Order: sequence, then C-alpha cells, then structure tokens
Amino acid sequence: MNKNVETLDSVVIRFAGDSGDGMQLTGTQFTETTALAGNDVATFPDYPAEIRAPAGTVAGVSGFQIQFSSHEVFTPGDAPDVLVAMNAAALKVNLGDVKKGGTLIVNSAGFDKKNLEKAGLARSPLEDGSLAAYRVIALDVTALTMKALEGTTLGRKAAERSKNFFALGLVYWMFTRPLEHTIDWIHAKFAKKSPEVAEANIAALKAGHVYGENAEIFAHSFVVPPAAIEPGRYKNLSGNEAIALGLVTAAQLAGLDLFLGTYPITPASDILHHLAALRHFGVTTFQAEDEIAGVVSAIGASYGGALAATTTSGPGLALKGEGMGLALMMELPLVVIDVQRGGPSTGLPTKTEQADLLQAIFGRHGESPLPVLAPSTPADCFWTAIEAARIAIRHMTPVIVLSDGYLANGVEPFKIPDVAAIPRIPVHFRTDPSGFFPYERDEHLARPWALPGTPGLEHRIGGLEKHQQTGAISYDGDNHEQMVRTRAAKVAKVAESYAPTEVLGDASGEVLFVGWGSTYGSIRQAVRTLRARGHQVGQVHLRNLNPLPADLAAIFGRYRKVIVPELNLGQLSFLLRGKLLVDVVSHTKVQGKPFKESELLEAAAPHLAKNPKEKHELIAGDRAHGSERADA
Amino acid sequence: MNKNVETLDSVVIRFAGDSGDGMQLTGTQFTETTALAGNDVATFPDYPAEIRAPAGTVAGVSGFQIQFSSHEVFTPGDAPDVLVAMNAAALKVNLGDVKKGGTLIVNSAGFDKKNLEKAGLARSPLEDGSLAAYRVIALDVTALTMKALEGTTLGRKAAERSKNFFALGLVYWMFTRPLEHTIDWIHAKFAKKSPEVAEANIAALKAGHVYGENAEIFAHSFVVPPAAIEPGRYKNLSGNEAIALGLVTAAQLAGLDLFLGTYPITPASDILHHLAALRHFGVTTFQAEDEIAGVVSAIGASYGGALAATTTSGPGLALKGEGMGLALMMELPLVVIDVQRGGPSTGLPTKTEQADLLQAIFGRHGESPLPVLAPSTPADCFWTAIEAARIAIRHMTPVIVLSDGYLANGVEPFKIPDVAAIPRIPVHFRTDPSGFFPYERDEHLARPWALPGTPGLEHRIGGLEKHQQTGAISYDGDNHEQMVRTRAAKVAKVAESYAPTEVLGDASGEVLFVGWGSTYGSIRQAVRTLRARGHQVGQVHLRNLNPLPADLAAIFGRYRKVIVPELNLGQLSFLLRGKLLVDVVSHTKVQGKPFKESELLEAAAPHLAKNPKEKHELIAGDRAHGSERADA
Amino acid sequence: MSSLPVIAHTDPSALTRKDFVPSAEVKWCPGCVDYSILNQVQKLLPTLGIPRENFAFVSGIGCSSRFPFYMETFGLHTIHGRAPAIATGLKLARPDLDVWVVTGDGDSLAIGGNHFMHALRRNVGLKVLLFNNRIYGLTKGQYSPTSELGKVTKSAPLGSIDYPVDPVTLALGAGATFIARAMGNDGPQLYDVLARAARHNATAPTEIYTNCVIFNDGAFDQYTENKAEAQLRMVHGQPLRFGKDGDKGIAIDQHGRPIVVPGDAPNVLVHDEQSDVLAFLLARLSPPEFPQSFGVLRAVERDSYEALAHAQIAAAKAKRKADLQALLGSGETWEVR
Amino acid sequence: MSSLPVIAHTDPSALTRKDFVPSAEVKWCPGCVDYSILNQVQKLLPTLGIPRENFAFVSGIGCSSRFPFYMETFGLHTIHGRAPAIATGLKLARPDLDVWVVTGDGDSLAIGGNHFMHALRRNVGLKVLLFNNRIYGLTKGQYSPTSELGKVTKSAPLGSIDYPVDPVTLALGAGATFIARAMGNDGPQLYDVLARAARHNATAPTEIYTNCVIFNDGAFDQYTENKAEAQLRMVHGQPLRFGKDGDKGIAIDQHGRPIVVPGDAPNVLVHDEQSDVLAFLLARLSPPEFPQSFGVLRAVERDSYEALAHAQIAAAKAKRKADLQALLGSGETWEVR
Ligand SMILES: Cc1ncc(C[n+]2csc(CCOP(=O)(O)OP(=O)(O)O)c2C)c(N)n1
Ligand SMILES: Cc1ncc(C[n+]2csc(CCOP(=O)(O)OP(=O)(O)O)c2C)c(N)n1
Ligand code: SF4
Ligand code: SF4
Ligand SMILES: [Mg+2]
Ligand SMILES: [Mg+2]
Repeated sequence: MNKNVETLDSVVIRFAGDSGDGMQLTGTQFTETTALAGNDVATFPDYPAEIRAPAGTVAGVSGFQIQFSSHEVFTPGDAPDVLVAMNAAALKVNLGDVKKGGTLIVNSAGFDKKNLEKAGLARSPLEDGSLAAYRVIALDVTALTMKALEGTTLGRKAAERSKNFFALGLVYWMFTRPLEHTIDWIHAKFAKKSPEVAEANIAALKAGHVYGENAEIFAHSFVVPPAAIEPGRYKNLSGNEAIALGLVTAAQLAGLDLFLGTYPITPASDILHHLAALRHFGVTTFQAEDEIAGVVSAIGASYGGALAATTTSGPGLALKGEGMGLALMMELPLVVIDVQRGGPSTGLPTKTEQADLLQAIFGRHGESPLPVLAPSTPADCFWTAIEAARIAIRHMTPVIVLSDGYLANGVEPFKIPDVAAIPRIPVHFRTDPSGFFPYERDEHLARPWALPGTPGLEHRIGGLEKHQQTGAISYDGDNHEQMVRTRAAKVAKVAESYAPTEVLGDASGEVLFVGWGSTYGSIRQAVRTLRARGHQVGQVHLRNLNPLPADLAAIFGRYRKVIVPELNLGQLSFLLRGKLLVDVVSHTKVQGKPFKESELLEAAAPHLAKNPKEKHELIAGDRAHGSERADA
Repeated sequence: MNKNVETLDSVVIRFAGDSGDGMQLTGTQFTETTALAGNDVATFPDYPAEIRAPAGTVAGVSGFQIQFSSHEVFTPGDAPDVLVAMNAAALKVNLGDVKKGGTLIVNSAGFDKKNLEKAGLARSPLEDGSLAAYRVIALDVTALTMKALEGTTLGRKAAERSKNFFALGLVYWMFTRPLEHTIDWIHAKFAKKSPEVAEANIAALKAGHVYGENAEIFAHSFVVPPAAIEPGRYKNLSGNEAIALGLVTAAQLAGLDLFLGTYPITPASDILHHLAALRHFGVTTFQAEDEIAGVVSAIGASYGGALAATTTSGPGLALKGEGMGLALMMELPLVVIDVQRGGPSTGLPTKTEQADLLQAIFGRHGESPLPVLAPSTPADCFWTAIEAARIAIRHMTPVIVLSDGYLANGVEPFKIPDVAAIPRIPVHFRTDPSGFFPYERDEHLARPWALPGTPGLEHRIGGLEKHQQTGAISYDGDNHEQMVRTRAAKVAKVAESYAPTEVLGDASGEVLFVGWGSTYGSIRQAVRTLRARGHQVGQVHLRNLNPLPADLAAIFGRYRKVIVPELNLGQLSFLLRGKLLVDVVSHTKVQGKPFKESELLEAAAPHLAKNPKEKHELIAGDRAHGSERADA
Repeated sequence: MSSLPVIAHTDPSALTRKDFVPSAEVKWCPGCVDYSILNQVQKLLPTLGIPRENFAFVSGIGCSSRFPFYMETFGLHTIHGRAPAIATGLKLARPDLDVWVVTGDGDSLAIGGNHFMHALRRNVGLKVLLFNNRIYGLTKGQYSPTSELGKVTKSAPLGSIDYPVDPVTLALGAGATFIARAMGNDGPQLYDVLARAARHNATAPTEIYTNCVIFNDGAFDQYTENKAEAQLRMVHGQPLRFGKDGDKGIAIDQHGRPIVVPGDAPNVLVHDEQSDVLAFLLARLSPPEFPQSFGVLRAVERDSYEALAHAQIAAAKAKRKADLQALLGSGETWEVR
Repeated sequence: MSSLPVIAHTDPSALTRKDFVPSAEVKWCPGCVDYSILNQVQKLLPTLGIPRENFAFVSGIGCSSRFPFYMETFGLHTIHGRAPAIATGLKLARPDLDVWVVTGDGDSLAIGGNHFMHALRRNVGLKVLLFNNRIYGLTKGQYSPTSELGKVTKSAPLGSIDYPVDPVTLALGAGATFIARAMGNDGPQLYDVLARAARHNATAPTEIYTNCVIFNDGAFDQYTENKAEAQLRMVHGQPLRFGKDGDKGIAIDQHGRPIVVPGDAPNVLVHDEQSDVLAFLLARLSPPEFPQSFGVLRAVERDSYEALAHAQIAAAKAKRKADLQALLGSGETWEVR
C-alpha cells in the first residue's frame, strides 16, 4: 500500500457519462466538498441538448468539469488532468480535451459491445492501444458497485444507479477528501423517501474510497492545499439562482413586491423556477402565454408599483422589443433578463454565446436607448440584478441584463452578503397631487412614479409621443425632438453614477483586454498567466455596456493594444470602435463554448513584447485599484 | 387689366385647409398640371394625425406643398412663396413657414367668429395687422364659388365643396397654367356618378381662373419655363405605390408569383392596398392576424417558391425580428419593407423619421446579418424594391428595405421604364436529386432553392443550427462557428455586386455629405446651392446600408470633412464610425419632418472654406461620374 | 413587505358623471358610436361605489383604444393588441384596482387574439369593452377578423375571403365565465349590460356593436331596422322569445340544433346564464334565419385569477417566514476564515 | 406567370410505410407516446394517393415539433408557435401540396394560440396534429395551458392557478369546420381519426392525448382505466351511448345542459358532425360526471381559404390581362421630349 501524498497547485477534473449516470450530481458533490476544503473552485456543467437522448450514445453524454486550486481560479480549466468516463461514448466525446499524460478513470463495464456500437466505435479504445498517451485506470465500476451492495435490499437496476457514487468515492480518495459532506447530503436527500437508496449510495461511496485506499493502482494520492480566499460564509450558486436571489433582494431593498412576467425558455427557465418557490416573499410569478405577454404584464405590474422583471433568451428578447419600447416611452422601471444562448433563430439552445449585445442596445424601432448590463460570473449575477433594479428605479427606465448559458448553469462560490449592509434602493412614489405633471423630471431626468389608486393623480399615458411636461399626446415636432433627446440624455446620465472603471492587472503596458459577461474568468486567467510571464497586461471587464463608462478612452490610451475577446463576431468591438473611434483588436469565437485560456494567450501573442521586462510579483487579487466587484 | 407676365425660376406653393377641404386633391391636380407643363416638381403632402379631427381646428389642418422649377428640384422647398389658406386654422398653422414677403391667398369666409374660435385665435389676423410682412389677397372664396354655381342644381353644402376648385382655378391663372388636365380629370372622376358635381367643380375652376384674369388684385401673372428633364414618359408616383409596382415587376422579372404577408400599419398599409388590386398579376396578398404571421406566412410562401414580401412600420419591424431570424437561418429569399415613422413605441405614426436603421441591421438575436437597402426618393422606391428582390434571390437571404413616411406618401415624377430593358432576375430551382444537399453553396454562397413537390429532394430544415452541407441538426461547435461565419460572409459578398459608389457634385474638396433614404433631395438641394456659391462639395447617398460599399473609405479621404445628416440621433454616423473609424460629423433632426435646405447649409457652414475659390459652372445633373440611379 | 403608499381614498358616494369627464377634447369622428359608449360608461362608474382613483383603463391601439384619454381616471394607451396582458399584470400587482380593458375588434381579435383568449381562460378580474365595428378604423378601413365574407375594402378590393370569427363563441370556447353583447347605440341596453359586467368578479367581456360612420356605416342596421324580429333579448330564467309580442321562441332539436318554434310552444328554451352550451347556441343565432342575441349570454362565479394568486401568496406567507438573510444563507454553505 | 419547375410526380400507389421513414434517429424519450403517433402517420400517408414529394410537415418548437425530422417528406422545423401561420403561407402559395402542421399544447395554445385560432377561422387546408401532453416537454416540465388546475410543476411548486383551456371548444369557438380528438396510444382509434382528418378539405385539427413519460406520466390514465365508462366514442348518425354495452346515453335538458340517461331512453342524442352546438356540448363532457368524447366531433364542408384565394385570382385573371408595361404606364402620364 502506498501512502505517499503529493501536493498540487491546481487540478482540473471532468466527470463524464450518460445523462442517466448522474454526472451533474457527482460533479456538484465534488465541488462542494472541495470548496468546503478551502480550495477556490470554478465549474462547468455540460448537458446534452436532447431531453432524453438514447442511453449510451454520443448525443446523450453529460459532463461536469471542475478546476480547484490553492490560489484563485477563474475558469474550470482548459484541459482536464483527470477524466472520469463512465462509458465509451463519454470517453469518445471528451478524450480530445484531456491533457496529454493525464489520467483516465474509466468504467470498463461501459465498453461492452452494445456500448461501443452506440458510441459508434468499431473497437474498444481500452484495447486498441489508442490511449497510450494517457495514464489509464480501467475498472469495472458497475461490478464493483454491485459487489459493494450485495446484501442490500435493492434490485440490480437500482443498485447499478449508485455507481456514480463509487466513482466519486474513488476520486475523493485520490484527492484526499473527506466523505462527510456527501454522506450528509445523501441522508438529507434520500433518507426519508427511500432509505434503501440512501444506504446503497453511501455504501457505494465508501466502497469507492476504500478501493482507492487498497487497490494498488495509484502511486499516491494528491492534496491541493486551501487557497487564500476572502473570509466569510460561502455557498455555491448558479447564475440563474443568483439572478433570482438578486431580484428578490432588490425588491426587499426597495420595499416593493417582486413581479416576474415570463415565458419558459432554455436556459432562462430556472430563474422562473427559483422565484416561483418564493411566494412567501410576496413574489408573483406569472407564466404568461408568450414572451410578449411576459414583458407587457411586467409593464402593467410596474405601473401598479411592483418591482417588475421579465426573463428570457434570445428568441424571446426579439419578441419583447416592441414591449420594451413601450416601457421606455412610458418611462417605467423594468428589469429585462436575457440569458443568451447560441443563435440565430433557435440556434444552439443549450449552448452559450454573447451575440445579443447589439440587439439589446439597438434592437428596437425608433430612438429607444436603455441601459444594458452584464454580469461576469455566476455570483456576480446576484449583484448585477440588484444594480439593474437600482438603475431602473432611479431613472424610471427598462434595463436589460445580459447573462448567458455559461453563467446561468455555471456554479461558483458566492460569499453570502450581510443584507443589512447592502444600500437600500430609494423609491419615491408621488402622492401629492398639487403641481403634479406626469412627465416632469428630477435630477436623474426621471419622471415621477405615480400609482393608480392615488387620489388626484389621475392621468393618461401611453406609447404615443407626449408633451414634455403634461404627458398629453403631442404631435409637435419640436416637442418630439426634445423628448427624443431627453430620453437619450436620461440614459446617458446613468454613467454618472458609475465608480471609476476598475483595471485588473497592470494599469498600463503592452495589452489591455476588454471583455464583458461570462468571459471574465478566461480573460482573468490569461492575464494572470501573461503577467506571470513578465508581460504588462491589464484587464477591463465591463459591467455597463450602455451607456459605456466615460473613462474608457483614457484607460485605453495607456496600452499599446486593446484586445476585445468575445463569443460572437465582434459586437463589443464594433460598439467601442463606433463610440470611441479606437482601433481595437477583435478576437472572437462562436462555438457555443467559453474561451480557453490558451486561445486568449494565442490572441495576445502577436501584440506582446518579445522580451518581457521582468517577472511580476503576483499579489493576491492582482487589482490595479481595488474597489470590490460588488454593488457598492 | 394688367397683362404682365413675369418669368420665375422656381416657385414653392402650399395649399392648406381643413381636412374636409380637399387640399390633397387640389395639390395633386396642381402638381400634375405643372408636371405636364414641363416643370420639374417635388411635393410634400401633410395630413392630420386624426382620422377626422373636428372641422376648423388646428388638429384638422391638411396641407400640400409643391416646388416647381425650370431646373431640377429635389425637395418641395423650405418656405412657400405662396400660401393658399382656406380657413383661420390653416393660416395659423402654416404662416410661420411662409417666406417673408410671400403671398397669402386666404378665403376670408374661413375667418368668421366660429372659425377663429376653433383655431384658438382671439382676433382675426386679417384685421389685426399681424400679416403686414406679407402680400395678402383675401377674398370670400366661398361666396364667389356659390355665386359661380348659381343656377346649378346643387345644394348649398355640395356647392360649397367646390370652393377648392375655385382656389385652384385662381392659382392656375396666377401661374399661367391651362385648365384642361383638371377638367378632364373631373370628367373622368365624377361624370358618371354625379354629373352635377362634375359640372359644379368645373364651373368653380373656371370661375377662379376668370376671377384672376379680371380682378385687379394681381400685378401680373407668372410663368415658370419648362425644365430640361430627361426625355421619356412620366407619371407621378408615391413611394408606397412605387414599392408595390417594384415588387410586382421583380416577380415578373423572376418569373415568380408575388406573395405579400402583412398586417396593416400606418404609413405602410397603402402598399398592401395597391398590391391587393393586382390579383390579375397572380398576386396573393394575405392580411395576416399580426406582423409575426405576416412575416412567417411569407417565409412559408418563399419556401414554396413564391417571391415573398412583408411590409410594415417600426413597431411591426420589432415584432418581425424572430421571424427574420428564422428566414436567415433557413436561408430563404424574403423582402421586408419597413416604412419608418416617428418612434419609439407608437410614437408619431403619421410623421417621418429614419430611426430604424440600427434596428434593421442589428435587431435580431444571435449573429444574424442581412442586407439592408434604402430608397432615396419616391420613384427610387421602385428600383430599390427590385434590387432587394434581386439580392434576396441571388443570395437566398431576407433583405430589409427602409422606406419612410416621407417617401411613402410623397410623390415625384417617375420615368416609366421599358420593362423589356430591365435585366431579368435569374432563378434556379433545384430539381436534380442526385448529389443534392440542402446547405451546399454556390459562388454567391447561396444554398439551393429546393421546392416541396420536387421528387427526391425531400429534406428537413429549420431554426436549429445545421450541418454546413447536409442541413441536418448539428450541435457541433466547429460547425456552428463555420456556419455563423459563412452566413456573415454571404451577406458581406453582396457588396461585390455593387457598382462603384456614385459621387454627386465635386469628387473631392471641402465637405462630403453622406446620407441615406429620404434626405436625398434636401442634401442634393443643399449641395447644389453650396456649389453655386463656389464651394467644393460632394454628396454620397447610400442605397446599400448593409453591407456598406467597399470604396467609401477612399472617397471619404478626398474631403476635409464628412457630414452625415440624418433624421435620427446619428445612426448612420455611428455605423460609419464603427465600420470605418472615420470621425464623421453627425447632423441630426428628429421632428417628424424632413430637413430644410437651410438647415443643411447651416450644418455645413463651420466646415466650409471662408473664401470659396470660384463659382462653379453647374452642369445639368451635376454628377461626378454618371451612372444612372436606376437598377443597372 | 411592499411599501406602497398608504392612502386615504376619496368618497365614491359623491361621484357624478362629470367627475369622469376630463378636459381633453374627444377626437372621434362626429357620429361615431364610440361617443355613446363613452357616455354610458361615464354614467355607470359613479354608481359602482368605487373611489375614482381606483379605476384604471387600459387600451391597445385603434380608434376605440383612444377611450382612456377621454376618461378622468388612470389610463394607459398602450400598444396594439396587448392591453389584456398589460392589464393582467396590473390586476395581479394591484387587485384593489378596478381595471377596465378597452379594445377594438382588430386589437383584441387580430393581433391581440391570444392575450384576449388567455385573459378569459385565466379568469382575470378585468372588464373588457370590445368595440366591434367590424373594421379597422384607425388605419382607415381594412377588413377585420369580424368583417363579413365578401366585404370590399381597400385591402380586399375584390371582397374578403376570410370567414369572420364571433367574439362571443370564441370567448365561450376559451371558457369565459361572463360574456355579453350589446348594441353600442342603444343606451339603455348597453347600460344594463355594462352594469352587469361591472359587477362580475372576474373577466367580463362585452362585445359592443359600434357603427363606424366613416369606414363601415350601417354595418349593424340589420339588428335595428326590425328590432323585434332581429333581436333576441336574453333574461336569465325567462323563456327565450322574440318577435312581435314574443310570438316566437328558440328551441333545440335532437341534433342539438337551434330551431324557431311558436312563442308558447312547451319546448321553448329558458335562458340560463350558467349553461355554456346554451350560451354557445344563442351566440350562434344570426339573421336571417334567427334573431341576433343581445344581453348576458353567460355569467358564472368562479374564483378570479388574482384571487387565487393572492390566496396562494397569503398561504405561503402564513406558512413560512420571509427571511431574506436566511434565504441567501440557505443550502450547503461553508466558512472561510 | 410563375415559372415553378414543371415536374413529373412519382407514383403514389407504390408507396409503403417505409418510404416515410428517414434515416435520422428518433430522439424522443423511450416510452414517449409521440412514437405511436409517428407510427400511425407513417402508416396512413401511403394510403392517401398523394406523391411523397407533395407532403410538407411544418412544426414549431417542442418535443412534438421534432416530428418533421422523423418523416421522409419535406419538413420545416420552425419557431415556437408560428407553424400554422407559416403553413398558411405555404398552402396559399402552393395549394397542390398536402400540408401538415405538427404542434404541442404549448406551441399551439400558449405562444401560438392566435395563429392556431386564425388558421381555423380562415379554414386553411392544413391538417393539424396537436400533441397534447398537458405539459411543456422540451423545456423540462412547466405546466401548459391545458394542464389541470392545481398541477404542481417546477414553475408552480404550490400548484398552478391557471384554468386550463380545451383545444376542442376553442376550435369550435373559432368556427372550425373539423375537429377531432384521439388517444395517442390507441393506434386503431388514432388511425381512424387521422384518416378522416387527412381527407377533410380544409383545416383539420386533431387533439391527440400524448402521455409524456418524463414530466406528466399518467395524465391520461383516467380515460383508459375504465374505457367503457370513461370514453364516449362518437359516430356520425349513431346515438351517443357509452358504458357497458352502451347502457348509458347523453341527452340535453331544457337549459341546454348535458345529462346522462339510460342508453335506451328516447331522448338520447344522435351524433351529428354538422351541428356545432352538439359538438360544443360533447367537448364539454368530462369525467367524473361524464365520459370524455373521442372521435370526430365536427366535420362540415366549406370552401377552404386557399380555394377562395385562388378562385379570386383566377377570376381576376380571366377578367383583366396582366400587362406589366401597361400597369407601369397607367394613370396620368406625360411625355418629356
Ligand atoms: C404593432 C402594430 N401593428 C399595427 C398597428 C396599426 N394599427 C393601429 S390600430 C389598428 C387596427 C384598428 O382596428 P380596431 O382594433 O378594430 O380598432 P378601431 O380603430 O376599429 O376602433 C392597426 C392595424 C399598430 N399601431 N401597431
Ligand atoms: C420564442 C420561444 N419561446 C420559448 C421557447 C422555449 N420553448 C420551446 S418548446 C416550449 C414548449 C413546449 O411545449 P409543447 O408545445 O407543449 O411541446 P412538447 O415539448 O410538450 O411536445 C417552449 C416554452 C422557444 N423555443 N422559443
Ligand atoms: S373612423 Fe370610424 S371608428 Fe374611427 S372614430 Fe371615425 S367613425 Fe369612429
Ligand atoms: S420529455 Fe415527454 S414529451 Fe418530450 S420526448 Fe420525453 S416523454 Fe416525450
Ligand atoms: Mg374595429
Ligand atoms: Mg406539451
């Protein structure tokens, strides 16, 4: 028995199997246990597009990747060090990504004739020598699990379902992880409904762990020491859940009831699901007949004094354009969440993309500007939702938040904030009828929020152009011009409340990466690596896409090149060029997947100094000036 | 009696009265007679927003302005030389526009107490000295008409309705115009249905003419000699009718049946009305339940092999976004006509604006590029519709045409083309099943048009991402990237078929105006004036907004300043900046009205040389290089 | 949790018609029946015991949809076809308000057909005034979904080939708990019907025949020229009779088809607002074979959508405390020190 | 004028089921009733005497809308809810094609409700397969417009408060000339009904109850557990009986309400596919008080929309020559020399 323990800095592991194999669950458990152990983690779940693709096929493969580290990590990692593959299809789909020399833990039971056929493989890769470049650990997980469960009351089929826990137990051993968290979780989840299942899963988990301990297949186990993470209480949070929590929090901060008008669509539906479970917070979720009813019902609720939101993905955003135009004409607060997916049209509904940016900014008829925000990480979705609500209410305007499939389903540790410490969202309902004009404006150029039910405020508004003070219909040309420019000025004014743009990494130098949305982690990782190699590289990650911060031109000027990586054909690039007349370098990828760090390093290469001056001392958090990426 | 005749170069005249007063008809008659006399003309009808605003009120005023000239004219003119005002409200609304020293012909019967009240006037402007700056010719048109009709069988009310013909007759005398054309028209229009009305109208017309001849109120009459206009047969054509005719012509050129799927909306409905009357051309017009059904029914028809189109205005364009995304994903030809109006939301439905440009280019989710065109004059709408159909079919793509309210209702002389001389639109339906792949591409990157009903071509396509050759659903990342870039390349390729960009005026110099759409005439007029003053000024008027022509940067480089005038907040400016990184000067106006020439002259002033070198010789047509603005 | 201002309401008992007349000039064409409807609504509202500030009128786009501008209440003139969905959001957020939807036959049955149908099936507490002039008025006279086959308009110069839809049968098909029909120019009839609609607890649509003098003049003359023969006035619990002195009655044959029988025949049907099958039969009647039915076709009480929604929220609140800090901290958490 | 290629069609008499089975793998969940429907349709098509290339299947988005991919015919898998409108355009442009719409309860009744309704009222020649599983399958289990009140789903964890809509009554309300209902897992029943729908001259929707094994398993067990009592099979011209040996019948009372009477009672209604009132009554029947009706509820012949459209075009062509040069030169013209 080998008791050696090797210490590692970072590890990337991917669990892959059939969608019926419980890989998401396995990955989630591993993530939580690892986070509890103090590592920084970043994850990437990857579901199949079909609801129930035929078992064993390539279309049915489900994966979950985790990077965990003793320092900060920002992405789930480019290439797995370890791949757990539960069947042939899973190996086939994922092998190409694994690091050369990496470890493959494969369930040999998933490589029988039927499985090979379904995976479209003529011969078993376990036998044809094609895995020579990897360290292969093939074991019959199914049989081992069955054996571990001998004596339990469960049938063969049910018992087989525990095999993912065997694999998990084995991996826990491999990385010196305790089993307690998962055992507790199994208890909580199954103990009541089916104690036998709980028992079986725990038995399988332990068997896997013991197997690692005893079988002489591993030279040693590994340990990844805890990272230096900001103190506090954490939990794992997906982007969709974070948006839901952010909206509920915003409502509470504003002292309003939350109203969600929406229509289900992948990958946004989970926001609805999360909020529907919060009736006790006074949340109304209205599952409308379509996206148009979703947005306009929210407009009705906003008019009535609720904090109103609508959630959707690309095709739904296209449908909501006319409704958003009404909201901005009536100048009512409204939060529109677009969880972007691969487009155009139905496109790649389960994949991620960032191609709705220009649609969000320009996709309405007439001059119809509105603020557009994008969160950068799953946890940041929480803060961005609150910020969107704050802007919507302060400026009486619809606001679009651009999340995406990667953020929505991705999970990261979220530092649980102290609610009392988050600044309130001030709301002023007009109640005084004397001197009331529906389109009079305050210092933010916002008009009053005047609720039906308030005596003496009876007034009529709508989608026709209105008189700039009384709100009465006006066909006057000068008034129209004034109103068009005022609406634009109101949105432009939002930028006045921005904190100075945060620059991560070097405050000047060779290259500045400018990104937005879910590419934050990949860019961050690349910047870290480049600086470690001695390059002077900075990062600006824009939360506010419209209006843009006023200080960008000055920041851009401090670098030799500005590179704009995006998961589209260069939409932010175009925006920056048009607004700032700066010849930014656009770097794009449209594969339904996030950037790999390596791709960004390559993109930067031609623009970097041949001989970097010196190796930088990488200070924790490597911020140039250090405001928190929270809602300050 | 004064028989003097003064010769003038250009005259601007506006007819204004209550919407019940027949001003549109009067204006149209004057225009036709004037065009027949060989002048170049440009017109601007201005309807009230309400269907039937209360008679006599300011909201009910209807106007019609004409500029006619012995040289080319491009706009209806900034300020009328002559205003015909049938009542107090009409005078009140229009007076501000009239040239100081201009002539006011007013119907004094429209200034009684009731009329003044309805117009919101305390005293009669005819009596309070407020018209001192004008030459006022006040006559009781109503009474004079009644007198002329004494002896006819018509009642007082009916007879009163002829008063516009009295006014028209008077103006005909003033400008030495023959009555024949209008008399013929009255005959054709009324002779059958109500010969008494015909008789009355003719009597009134003649009475007005005779009145001018005899009453000693005019020092002399005027003559505007014929202009040097390209020989040919002409008729007056509105933009909406031109679009309808263009679509029918395109269908004929392609040998296809035309299908229009649409939902009524101001100011686009008339295209439907014109096409609905052309059933004998095999035209199907489908008045759908909404805009979405309008566009998607057209997609269905296109799939079936029709030349398919859909027409709308801004709010409808917003609704069609998802449908257009489907069409571009299925790669089917489709012509989408957006007749822009004042926005956002319901906005100013009867007014003109150019604020849907960025929505047309970017207003769909995902990467969804498509060609965007804009006609520059009412008659050009005909050629642009044909060009749009040609591109749609050649590249198998939806194409957007941006007309606007000003073009749609405006009328200009249209040179009737020889149908046989217009190049056909080649259509290749795939019929051979051998080696057929739905997404194989030709030299234009177009996929085959493969019609249901063709044996052996059975295939399935849709809105999900497809394999780049077979069209089968593909969730593969690399394939998606390939398809996204191919769709973009296909649209970019459209620019390869453009003729070199036409530069009007000077080919280099102080200022280049770059415009698009209905501002053509105003800019043209301003350029002409500036050149006459000795400045070196050019004009580029873009028909193709997406993709932009490749030669723009080179042209822009030949001028000291590029000015981009638009009826929005600077959308083309932004586009040019983003695409070309050129610091263009944006000049904007958002009043629901076209530019005045004077406004453009002012915009240019700061950028012009203090001492223009010399007076230019203005050659007819002042083109730098002279390709026809037709569909060559 | 909500911090909506707490407000002392005005006294509804003092309200008169005048309180609902704003200063804005009414801009319908002279002779348009929309005026008559406006008049009846302005007469009705003060009788309902509701403070004026609690009325909200929500409309789409169309001549009829200008209505809110002519009411001294809260008013939203929104976008084409979406009023029922906007009003649903408003009513869900603010069940204390009395929310009225004003719409045209194009607005509610062409572009807005789906929202109309879903408001009905959900049974949202909205009063719906459906101005049916069988034409698109505002866009100057295209045929609408209720225009008769063969109608000649600018968009159908050779006659429309669209079979019309009947808003009443459509509402019944969607499961409406209330549906009524009235002649817009028959003041007392309209008032009575609207008074019933105003008191219904949930979705209460009234189809109002509205003569458009400009683009569809005379469309409803068929129902007024010989009123006794052409109109069947329905009264709950009363036999369904029409004609001079009620000399004719409506019965049903073994195939479920309506038939005309003598007014005193034993099988004359009795109007029953609870029977949706009967309502469907009555809605299907039309000249020349039958009279056209006017009045309340169906009225049953069923919990409104907003009542169910707020009951669910109240029950959830009674059961679980809404502790935001606890919510944020729920699930698996860990402490980093 | 149209230059569509003139094509020699294939011989339909040689077609078999296999000709309609493409190579694409079917990707519904094992056990999904969608398979059964696919099977019946593939069996039915070769019997219709239509060349294979003349079939076009148009669907929206949803599990059910994947259907066209599994048919070796022309197929469009379009966007959510719009299939009826797309198919309308296709059928108008190409009346020679046999156009089928495939849709789900969400696709056709939530987002697509309006297009569905308008296709019906216009009477467009489309066969509509409405897969009603009373759930959103593809988006993983939210309640749909046909889900029952109180249904617990991810989007309604405390139970849905939406009253469901019945596609059949909705279709009748819209004026459908044909409407049928069948159990998706009852092959012979489904085949018979679809065979009728396939031969209807205009819009022919069939509501098919489709068990979703993943998100709504057992939703239709109520109609199969005691079939005799739970299903009313309708046959045109036959008395409406159900129960063991037809011991019960459906009759109507004086208020127009359905009642259950002994099977041999004289007032048992006779099914009449021409009577829409009867169809409405039958559609409204539901357990436990009544059986659920299956079969063809209504079928009447009325000119299809595309027939009227093309007749109008033909008449116009017969009357006026289509001379483009003359059209361009029409109206007031003048010569400039
Ligand atoms: C999205 C959109 N589509 C179309 C229109 C144009 N439009 C305005 S009102 C209307 C129809 C009006 O008919 P109806 O609802 O019957 O009202 P009416 O004017 O007859 O009272 C149309 C098509 C619009 N304003 N917005
Ligand atoms: C515009 C748009 N909105 C929403 C969706 C997401 N979506 C796809 S299918 C579907 C509902 C599916 O339900 P149903 O029509 O009943 O089909 P089933 O899957 O149950 O067969 C939804 C909401 C979408 N694809 N497009
Ligand atoms: S057009 Fe018709 S509906 Fe509209 S206001 Fe005039 S009369 Fe009334
Ligand atoms: S989710 Fe339901 S409807 Fe969809 S394929 Fe699976 S069983 Fe069928
Ligand atoms: Mg109408
Ligand atoms: Mg379903």
